[in-house]
Amino acid sequence: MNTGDGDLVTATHPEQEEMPFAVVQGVPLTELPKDLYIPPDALAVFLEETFEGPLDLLLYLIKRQNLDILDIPIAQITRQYMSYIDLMQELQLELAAEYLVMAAMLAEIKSRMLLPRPAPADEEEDPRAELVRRLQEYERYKKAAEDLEQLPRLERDLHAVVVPFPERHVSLRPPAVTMQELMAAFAEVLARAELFSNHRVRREPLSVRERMASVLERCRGGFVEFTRLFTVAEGRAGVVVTLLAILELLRGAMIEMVQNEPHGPIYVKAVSAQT
Amino acid sequence: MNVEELKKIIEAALMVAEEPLSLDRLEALFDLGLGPVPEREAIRAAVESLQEDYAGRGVELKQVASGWRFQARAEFAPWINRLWEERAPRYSRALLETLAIIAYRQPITRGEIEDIRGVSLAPSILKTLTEREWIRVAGYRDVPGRPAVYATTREFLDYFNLKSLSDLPELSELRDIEDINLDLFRESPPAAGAAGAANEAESGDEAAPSPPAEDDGGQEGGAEAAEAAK
Amino acid sequence: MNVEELKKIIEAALMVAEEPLSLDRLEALFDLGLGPVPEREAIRAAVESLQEDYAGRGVELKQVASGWRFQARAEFAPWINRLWEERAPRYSRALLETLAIIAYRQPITRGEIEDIRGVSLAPSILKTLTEREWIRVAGYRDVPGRPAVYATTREFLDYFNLKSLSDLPELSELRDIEDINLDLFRESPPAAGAAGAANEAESGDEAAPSPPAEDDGGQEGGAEAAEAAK
Repeated sequence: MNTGDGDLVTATHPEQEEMPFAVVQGVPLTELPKDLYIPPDALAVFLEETFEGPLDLLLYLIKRQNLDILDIPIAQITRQYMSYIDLMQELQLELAAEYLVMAAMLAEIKSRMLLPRPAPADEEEDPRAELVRRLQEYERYKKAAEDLEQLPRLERDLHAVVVPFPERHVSLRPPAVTMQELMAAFAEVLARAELFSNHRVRREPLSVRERMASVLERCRGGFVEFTRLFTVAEGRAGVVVTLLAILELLRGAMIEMVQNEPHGPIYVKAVSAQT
Repeated sequence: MNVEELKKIIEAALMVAEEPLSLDRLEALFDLGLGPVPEREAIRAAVESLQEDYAGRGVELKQVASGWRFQARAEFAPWINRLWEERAPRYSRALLETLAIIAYRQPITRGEIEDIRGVSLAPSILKTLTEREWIRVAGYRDVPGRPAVYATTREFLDYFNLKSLSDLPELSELRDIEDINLDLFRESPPAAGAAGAANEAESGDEAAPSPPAEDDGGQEGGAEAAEAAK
Repeated sequence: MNVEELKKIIEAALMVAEEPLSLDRLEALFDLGLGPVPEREAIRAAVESLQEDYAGRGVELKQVASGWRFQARAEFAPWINRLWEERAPRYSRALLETLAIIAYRQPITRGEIEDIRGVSLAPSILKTLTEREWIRVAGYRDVPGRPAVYATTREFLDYFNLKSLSDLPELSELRDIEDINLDLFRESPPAAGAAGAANEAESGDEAAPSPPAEDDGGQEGGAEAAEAAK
């Protein structure tokens, strides 16, 4: 059978008799808790390292007595809490201010619970509600921290495989360039050269420029017959472009043309570094 | 490149790399300009096939937050740890609690962490966590003082062998004080047993209304009132 | 401890150790005070069995002077080394301008590029562009000094995802860009392209080496040598 929570008549509940922290009603706690009867130096370390703050200490007090966190007997817990605070002060431990703030909060809750009972219809909140919420909130992260500690982790439980690679060397990857960057760069050149304002340089159709490059490429290996540079399938426009390209190349002295006999075939050859 | 070759290259790369490799990074290895890059699906299949190959071995291929990594199985840690003189670092409860709060409640300010823990936070804790690259400043909250908000990193997940935050152990449920249906000022509150309530907390159920059969509430209520009167 | 377990522990230890492990060190791993330490011969047999297991895999178990170690096979160097690849610094504005001038005004001599830009050209720029295989010496102009003329390559077109030079943006479009964006570009040159650049790097690197059908290699080689000699 379940025991009622928040019950202070501890003698009626066998499991609470087993608790070293059982407090007999009405008898003020003047002694050190029995389970803390250890040398004062060790006790100091114990207290400092055991509790992560007032919430942690309260949780400890509650858990030691199997009390339900939702229905803590506030007077009892307050008394026990204060005995710890006294103990810590007696041992001249540096007591974080938060412990004293909590002591004040407990006293405040206790006093509110002494107030006369309001009408039954009154929906007044349990004065302990805020404390209970905080205790629970802290408790779940305390538990989460314990779970985290249990997770297998690198260095302690797991070790990453890193095998050497004898042929290791660091290479350099060339940077990327976008068309926008390229165009921005060119736009700046044009602006600087004031090409647009003066119209000193006529803008040429790109297709002629491109054809110049391809004609040049085709006649790099040696003489190519002039007519073979044209692709009839490209139609009139294509042929004209090729012709313009050849003329432009001639003008720029990048190709040379030879004709061995009048009306004989014309040969085209790129100017080369040799000769 | 055939499947076997693909697998071998991926195996070698994963073992040589100092950090977990994502599929993106694995894919980039093949982008040599020497021919077609393997399909992403082929790479994924190779990784999974490797994972099976190593199923019964001393090391395993594990997927963590930032990718895949080979690691020695946890069960062999007692032997493996003898390779190093130094013990793995231990972390204080304060640090682990802070880390847990950030992990579950991110993004969160220092003040909010302190509220939850009920104590002020030693500056060294956030510093240590940041230096370990487990947490980072994820932004600033637009309130007076513009406090930094902290979040966990991928390195945190990698270190704790997790793929994502949702792989963290579940947070225990909060129960509402109203749920126990206990009216402080009533003569005979329906008793919700302490042990029962504790069990419910374990299973995460909504605290059930107390069984109507149990009728020793009167006495308890009286005791409560007596205590409250002191 | 059975043979299989022994093998797994040795496998895990060899994989995570930072240095080769001798049989002595492997033996020491088992000295946990939890039971009999395996025979040295059993350890040696386990190591040799592991060596066989990994015979056809991406890593191999090798005996070196100070013991045994796993290492990735050298034949995978082209792929593995990409793990540590570093990105070269971005190209200079001068280089981009030179490339743009060559693209739009090809074939063009170095002197003509300098005329347009109004400054002399650092030799490293044409060298870098040539090494990147974006430009080549397309021929020589028959004027005093016989200067080389430069043109862009097929790799250039591939990289910028163009079918032919006529797909280059029209100069009139350039003027618009100049009108609208020039200041913008000046303020933050790479901003516009930053995201795109990454994408293009991915696809762009697939640029294949020039098709072997193009057999002007001999002459080109000679021409480049001549250019380099100047």
